[in-house]
Amino acid sequence: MSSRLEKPIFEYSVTGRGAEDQWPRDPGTAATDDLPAKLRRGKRPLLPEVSELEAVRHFTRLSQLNFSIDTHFYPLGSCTMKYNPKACNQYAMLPEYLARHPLSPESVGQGFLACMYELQEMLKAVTSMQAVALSPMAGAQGEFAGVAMIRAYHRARGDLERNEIIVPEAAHGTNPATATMCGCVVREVPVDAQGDVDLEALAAAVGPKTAGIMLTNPSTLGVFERRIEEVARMVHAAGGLLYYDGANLNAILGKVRPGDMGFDVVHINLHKTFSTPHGGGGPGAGPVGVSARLAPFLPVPIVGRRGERYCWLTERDLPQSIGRLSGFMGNAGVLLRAYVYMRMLGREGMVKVSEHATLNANYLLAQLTRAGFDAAYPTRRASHELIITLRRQAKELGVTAMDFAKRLLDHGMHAPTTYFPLLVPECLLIEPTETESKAALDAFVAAMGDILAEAVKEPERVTGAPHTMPVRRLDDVRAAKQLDLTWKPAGAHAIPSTS
Amino acid sequence: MSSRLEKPIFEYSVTGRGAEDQWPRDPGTAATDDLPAKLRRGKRPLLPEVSELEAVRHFTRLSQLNFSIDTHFYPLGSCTMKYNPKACNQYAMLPEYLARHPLSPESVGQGFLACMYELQEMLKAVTSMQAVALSPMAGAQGEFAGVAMIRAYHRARGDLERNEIIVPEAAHGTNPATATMCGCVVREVPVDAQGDVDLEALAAAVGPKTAGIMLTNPSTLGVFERRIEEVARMVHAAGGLLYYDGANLNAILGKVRPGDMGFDVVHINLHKTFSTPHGGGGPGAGPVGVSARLAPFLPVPIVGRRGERYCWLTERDLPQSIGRLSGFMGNAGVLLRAYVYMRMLGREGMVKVSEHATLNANYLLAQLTRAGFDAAYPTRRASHELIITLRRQAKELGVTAMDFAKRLLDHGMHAPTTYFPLLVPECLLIEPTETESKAALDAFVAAMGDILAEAVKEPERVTGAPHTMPVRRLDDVRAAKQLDLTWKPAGAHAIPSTS
Amino acid sequence: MAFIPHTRADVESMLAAIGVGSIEQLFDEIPANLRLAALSNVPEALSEMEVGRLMTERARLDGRPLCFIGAGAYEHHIPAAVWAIATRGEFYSAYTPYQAEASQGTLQLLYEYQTMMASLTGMEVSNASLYDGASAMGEACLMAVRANRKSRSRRILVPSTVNPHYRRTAAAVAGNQGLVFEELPYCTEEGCVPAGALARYDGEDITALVIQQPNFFGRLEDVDALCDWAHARNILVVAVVNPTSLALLKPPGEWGSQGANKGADIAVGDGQPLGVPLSSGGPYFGFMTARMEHVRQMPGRIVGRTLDAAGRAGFTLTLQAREQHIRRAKATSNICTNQGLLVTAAAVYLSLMGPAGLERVAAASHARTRELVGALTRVPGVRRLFRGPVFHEEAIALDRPAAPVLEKLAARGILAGLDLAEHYPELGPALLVCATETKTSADIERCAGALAECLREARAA
Amino acid sequence: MAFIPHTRADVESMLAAIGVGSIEQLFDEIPANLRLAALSNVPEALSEMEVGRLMTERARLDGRPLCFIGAGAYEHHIPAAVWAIATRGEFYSAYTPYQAEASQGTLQLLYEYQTMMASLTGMEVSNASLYDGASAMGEACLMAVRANRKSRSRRILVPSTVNPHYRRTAAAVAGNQGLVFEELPYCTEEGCVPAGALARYDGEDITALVIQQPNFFGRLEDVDALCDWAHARNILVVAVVNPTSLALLKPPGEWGSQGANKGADIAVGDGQPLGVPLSSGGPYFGFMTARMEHVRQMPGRIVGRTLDAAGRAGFTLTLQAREQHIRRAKATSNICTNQGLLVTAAAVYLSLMGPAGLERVAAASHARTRELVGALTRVPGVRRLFRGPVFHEEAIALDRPAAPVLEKLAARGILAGLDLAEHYPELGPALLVCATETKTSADIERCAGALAECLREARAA
Ligand SMILES: Cc1ncc(COP(=O)(O)O)c(C=O)c1O
Ligand SMILES: Cc1ncc(COP(=O)(O)O)c(C=O)c1O
Repeated sequence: MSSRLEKPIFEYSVTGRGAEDQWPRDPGTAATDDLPAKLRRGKRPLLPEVSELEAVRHFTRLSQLNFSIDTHFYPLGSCTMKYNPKACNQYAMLPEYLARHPLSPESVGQGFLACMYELQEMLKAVTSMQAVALSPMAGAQGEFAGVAMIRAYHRARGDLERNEIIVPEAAHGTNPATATMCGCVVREVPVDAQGDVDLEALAAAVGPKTAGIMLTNPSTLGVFERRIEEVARMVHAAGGLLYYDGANLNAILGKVRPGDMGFDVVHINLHKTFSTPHGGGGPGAGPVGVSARLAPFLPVPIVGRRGERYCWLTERDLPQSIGRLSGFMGNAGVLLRAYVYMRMLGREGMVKVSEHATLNANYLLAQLTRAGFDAAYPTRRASHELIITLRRQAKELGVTAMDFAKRLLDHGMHAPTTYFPLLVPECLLIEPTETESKAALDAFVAAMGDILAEAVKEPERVTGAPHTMPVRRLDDVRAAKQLDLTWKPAGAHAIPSTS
Repeated sequence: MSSRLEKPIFEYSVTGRGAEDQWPRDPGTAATDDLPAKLRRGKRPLLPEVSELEAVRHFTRLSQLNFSIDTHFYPLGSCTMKYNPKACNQYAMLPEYLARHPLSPESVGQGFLACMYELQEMLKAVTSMQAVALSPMAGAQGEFAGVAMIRAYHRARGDLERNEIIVPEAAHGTNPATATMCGCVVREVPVDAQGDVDLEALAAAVGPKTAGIMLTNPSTLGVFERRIEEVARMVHAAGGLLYYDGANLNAILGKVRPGDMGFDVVHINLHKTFSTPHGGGGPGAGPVGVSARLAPFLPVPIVGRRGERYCWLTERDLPQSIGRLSGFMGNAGVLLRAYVYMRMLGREGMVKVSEHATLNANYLLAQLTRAGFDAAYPTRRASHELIITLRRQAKELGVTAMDFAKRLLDHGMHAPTTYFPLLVPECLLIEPTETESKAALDAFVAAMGDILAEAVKEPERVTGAPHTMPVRRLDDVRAAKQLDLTWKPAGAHAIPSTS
Repeated sequence: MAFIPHTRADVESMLAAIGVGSIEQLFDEIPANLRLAALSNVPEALSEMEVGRLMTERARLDGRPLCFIGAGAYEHHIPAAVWAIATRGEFYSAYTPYQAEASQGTLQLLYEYQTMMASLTGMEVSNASLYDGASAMGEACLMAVRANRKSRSRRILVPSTVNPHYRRTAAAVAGNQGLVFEELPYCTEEGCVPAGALARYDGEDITALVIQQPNFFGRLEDVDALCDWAHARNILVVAVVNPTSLALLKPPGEWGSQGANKGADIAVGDGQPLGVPLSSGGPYFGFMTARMEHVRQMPGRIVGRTLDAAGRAGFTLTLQAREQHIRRAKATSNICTNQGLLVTAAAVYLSLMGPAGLERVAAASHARTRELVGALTRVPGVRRLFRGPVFHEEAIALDRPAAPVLEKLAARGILAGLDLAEHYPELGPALLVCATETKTSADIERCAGALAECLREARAA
Repeated sequence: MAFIPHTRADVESMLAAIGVGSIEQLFDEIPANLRLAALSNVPEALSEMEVGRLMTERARLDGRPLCFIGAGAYEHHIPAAVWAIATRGEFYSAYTPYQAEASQGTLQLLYEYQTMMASLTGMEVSNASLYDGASAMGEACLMAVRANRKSRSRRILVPSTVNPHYRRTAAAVAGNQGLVFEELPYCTEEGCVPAGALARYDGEDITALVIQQPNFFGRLEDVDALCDWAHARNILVVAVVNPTSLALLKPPGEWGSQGANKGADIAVGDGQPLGVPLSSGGPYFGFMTARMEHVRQMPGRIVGRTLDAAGRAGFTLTLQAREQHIRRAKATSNICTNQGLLVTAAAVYLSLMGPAGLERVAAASHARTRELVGALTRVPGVRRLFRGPVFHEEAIALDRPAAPVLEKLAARGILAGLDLAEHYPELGPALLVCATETKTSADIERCAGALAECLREARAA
């Protein structure tokens, strides 16, 4: 990573400059003389006026200010930061795929549709579901689709009171937020000391208002919910349905399937388990799979097959559908990347993924424990991720999980997820993924060990970290209080930019 | 640029590891049972055994240890480090172009051949030559082709004694080296205090043994050879031919043409004037253009046209050809990139290139002079590049051109060319190119000024530079004395690698 | 096949360190009866070479027809630099910038993007993206409900000239929270919201009015009048706009009469035209900008500039208390992963275009569409459907059913436009057509010529 | 159009700083009569969009036929990672690493590449590339002349089984320095250098013997015998090898009897098979490796490891005193710009393949070629041309003239092989055919079926 900050692109801008090779020929003012004056723009927008080289250089330099999988070990728990194969990008970006208009007739695009159809089939196979819709554009939208289907299902049965969604207290934030977006009320249930759902509390929570429960298994605590069958029985008995948050599917791919555990609906984060890139925040894709009873409610469109031809199934074919979640079919290009990846894994590769992701996590757990760290659930197997708690270190040395995280950056490693799940104090949620080598894991353990030693000898080095990043620790409080959300010409800023 | 060194890839290697997705299926030993045992390999070669992620991460990290045009101002004189448009790469890498076999029949590749034919035509137009061959793979090979043609020309006329090539003392090293490769003897002629060729010395040098003279104009001294017509007259009168080293064509593109100056043969560095990438050392392309009398000797193949069809012209069509310079047609992919670039420039753009390259160089010259630096040729216009001499600073402050060069790296700028041409003591040959902005030039002048001030106040900072690169100044003498040219397993090295 | 680096020896030493005898044992907490024997219905692994060949063959099967469909996704020129940069590993394979110090590249880029989008739409703040334009409209309606403290109705007026897929998406996204979308009819002669359509809502409690400009038919709505009407009644205005059009058209931030109340309250749209390939419908990105007063109701990530421990400027995610990972059930949205990489592409695109280039794109696209409509309406049996100004998209009427004609054209490699029958059957045989700067006069002539032939054939049959 | 950043105001202020009134004035040292009024024959500028469309249309015109031609350029699978990395701006747009401290990326990569190539060829040192395989053979002959102090003849023996283009190139590159290339005949039954061919040179002053393995026909020469014969007579051995083949075949460094004199002296070849696309013939790269004792006679760049001022390891160009920029007329070669970016691709390729993957590529290509030759020789009128072992390429004879048959196949999208008539007319109608791991059984069947038909037609006509 570069250590040299880069000034905002607007500070390269000079009025009248531009990357003219990119512009179409000027059609002249007559070309737009039919646009009424009162509907026209007055002042030009504040867009950079830079040469092509300036733009390329600026953004290339910016890129070097990032950690990424391609450059750093990135054990961010719950995020599955595994290698994103270059092939997935190259083949999804073949000119024909890029050029295809979403409203093209089905006759134009049988090749593309074949990929999408087969992707649906593979996702059904790995989740043990009866039908799949590809359109949700991320995990959270998959959750939305799932809970919306659960609601639609109850409504269609005339079961109008069911508006409660149960989530374990360790659930990812999107779970309760999704419930709210679907007009539901959230009921949290605690987990026990072993990380399993507290069944007594669950028994108390379920009832005639229960629409469903949202779970991920293995849970966000990095352990497998062992009594999942019991949970399913209880919720089903109460008339509720089970939603599977697929964010952790990497842990069990080909080993055990949500449908077989009793789930009625599942989303899959293709940008986690199926290795489409995270892109600095997205795009992702969150296809949903459902059991037969929810199939009529799937979001549209879906790819169907009539004889040898692939076709779109829409509202016409699924009149009870919860509707459309996007302008077209969702993140097609992401789906293509996942398709390429899944074909490269094949059925044998899928199992290898979960096995080695689990091996790596358990190895890290063993070695970190040896290095003096406390597992949050020391009696449990880790899934594809593990949690350590630095509660002891925080108390004894005054060095927090956040300090460890920042200091890891100085060791050239991205930090694990911090302070999630919140119920584990001073936690680091560590997910190495199956694509990291033993040497990379050993280096991580060594770095953690070094930081621990440093925390004893020279705690300010740790609490003052990072020291080798392009910026020192950033003031989040100030960011929220003195909002500076857009660049303004010199003088207008509270904070001058660094160049 | 990154400041973190990267260990050799062999140190990631573990026996039995590999990027298996890239391997074809194992055809089994029976597949090769026809290969006789005595012709087979015994020990496996030392190639890295790494995962795909390890390879990607390693090489991505390595890339961040480079300066490049895309990341840094790179005013390397004589090298024309201008912006390499991304379009040239994208369109040269369309799958059909990449897949075309060089021995495909002409019927397969009319699209590609059309590009090559038009490229030849454009190169003829900008050099004022009668015929062009595209096959030389870099400037030096273009020079070779040119001098070989000159020799072939004389031989064909029975003029067998002409084996002397005249070069000015400031010539690029490839010029004399080429003459030697062509079996010629080199005669150097001096330049005068103004940077022009010393005509008296030239008069003394030409004679019945003169095969030709190699010149670049503007010369490597960054000035235009004003008496070029006189030079041409003298050499032609003596029976010699004139070779134009096209490395500096960027300075005069569309303003004045080698053919019009009296040159008989010219090579063009497409990787300079026509902005194909330098790629960390290559590939380039050095097409040669010739006047009518040299046309029969051009290297083959050449693209011809018969009616509406493009075809190859080979030894059959040019029986006097100097022959082939490469296995196929030379660096086709580089030629495609140059073609795209030239079409984007168009006839108007070509002139703009030389005008702004010259403007930038003269501006730098003016501003550096103001900042206290000495122009090597203070009374002359700069061409697209300029030379300053730090002789005074070296004497007074003990800070050399090399020290300035190294210290510039700390300012985030690549160094100009140092110690070339050798006849200017402590020189920096600076070529900003037309794609750099005034702000970039001003920043360079400011950096030079800062270093000068530092050289006065704190010369060790300058002589000890660079300070912010991933390595400090490297010991070239040791490198040449204690040769370490390949990685060896741990222990076998004099120098342990840094990780 | 699974990108796993481990050798057998690695695995064995790791198992020993864990203290188990096999990988299998690591799964021993999973009830045995749930364990899967084998994955059926997943084909065997392909090597990269094999999958590459498969993908290449399928791509060739699909080809690249000449396309005059727009309807929310537009084929613009994409500079080679855009994806050369966006696919750099450091952008492509990074996560959401939670560790700000190790993510200044992404963060600064997002900040620059926010600046560009805010200015382009004439608004004060921008988020760092939503999924796409359609879902962004849904989020904007939810946001309007939160932001409009003066209304309790959750009633949203949506003209039927708004993209039908956007309307359906907004209903799906926001319907579960009790929002009621009421459709405003359009004038079948003008293809716009008629001034009169609003009168019947005077005095009613309405939360927001959605205005799409240009509307689905490419027609320009009287945004000033609509905006003024809404603001006079404490109704928030949600603008749905095409970002390219904003180089020429009045930005939402300036809709309506001048004064304190000037401009839409929230602007959304699809960023696809800004350097994002058509790619069968995604990934695109939804943008959202708003007045500063509403920033705390915004969904999605927002980047702010702040200081580091050494007092230097740096960038970080801010106002996270709006988001699901902090606020959970009370968050402004459930959105987590957004469309960051597309925003990267758009930031590069907008930097290469600048204000002048974007104007050219808009003007050239508009000019080409005029040329196209001119050429098509010279074909016997084809006429303009609506009167009044459009931007770079227009509806035309045919004298024969559209579907078979379009199929015939497709067989000739031409996608002549979108059949309006599905969403607007009342219009009779009609197409929505669009040409961008990527189309040449020859392309347009080819399309018009082929259409003439196909119509002739249809009449003959 | 010319990627120039200057505004009019920039230009004016710069001219003022220089003290001239116009850009034109900066050219006032150029004699007026030489100045050009306008460039004719160069078309007007195209925008990136326009040139992109042109290039795309021309590419489509060329298509992607099924190709069984080898003959020095081989269609292997290229991992997507190879060019994703090689086109990163930091590699793509850097210069030769003269400023070592700012070029450690390129330098370390070259050092790693040198290590891989030296090991692959079984030699001690490698340079950082030459232009291509053919010109590298020329350079190797020149190097042999410099290195062989015991010979004064400048005579080089070159079997006619060496790639004809390589022979011509070597003659063009080295001929001007008085090297004399003498052709060794081949055995028309075996397609190899017969043992007897050498006998007539016994006792003569020969500088070097070139051996290509596999030879142009794909046939395996008896390299041990050839090498021993040469070394026994103080003749240096220049090996020309296909790098892929070296995963299976004995590397040049081990040719000949064991002992002090073991192995070729110089090995060269074309690196194209190592991750470089066919691309109509280039850019490829020539590799050259040698015994350490000859390192000072090597042409081209060489990277060495050394220490920095702080005592840490780093990389730098070394032995520059061999090169033109230092030694000028006395340099080992005039080469300056080489093929660095292709070496970058090859280093990534070799890292992804490793020893096992490269072995698979070689074995799979060989297996496919056997399958191909089997299928083709089952076609009536087609037979093997030579007996004896080949590697992944073979010559076949047809019973009808090859050229018209090949043209017919090309029209069906199949390039069935190289017509040998141009270079080896004595062989009668014959093709050189090759299949790599990229070809499937279906491809091979398609080719064989089409060949059968075309031959049938030819016989019928
Ligand atoms: C456990 C869990 N659930 C849900 C999500 C939300 O998925 P997305 O970010 O794709 O919307 C995440 C993502 O971080 C997650 O880790
Ligand atoms: C003046 C001059 N001549 C010739 C050359 C040689 O060109 P190439 O490196 O393409 O072989 C160069 C390259 O640096 C040069 O600057």
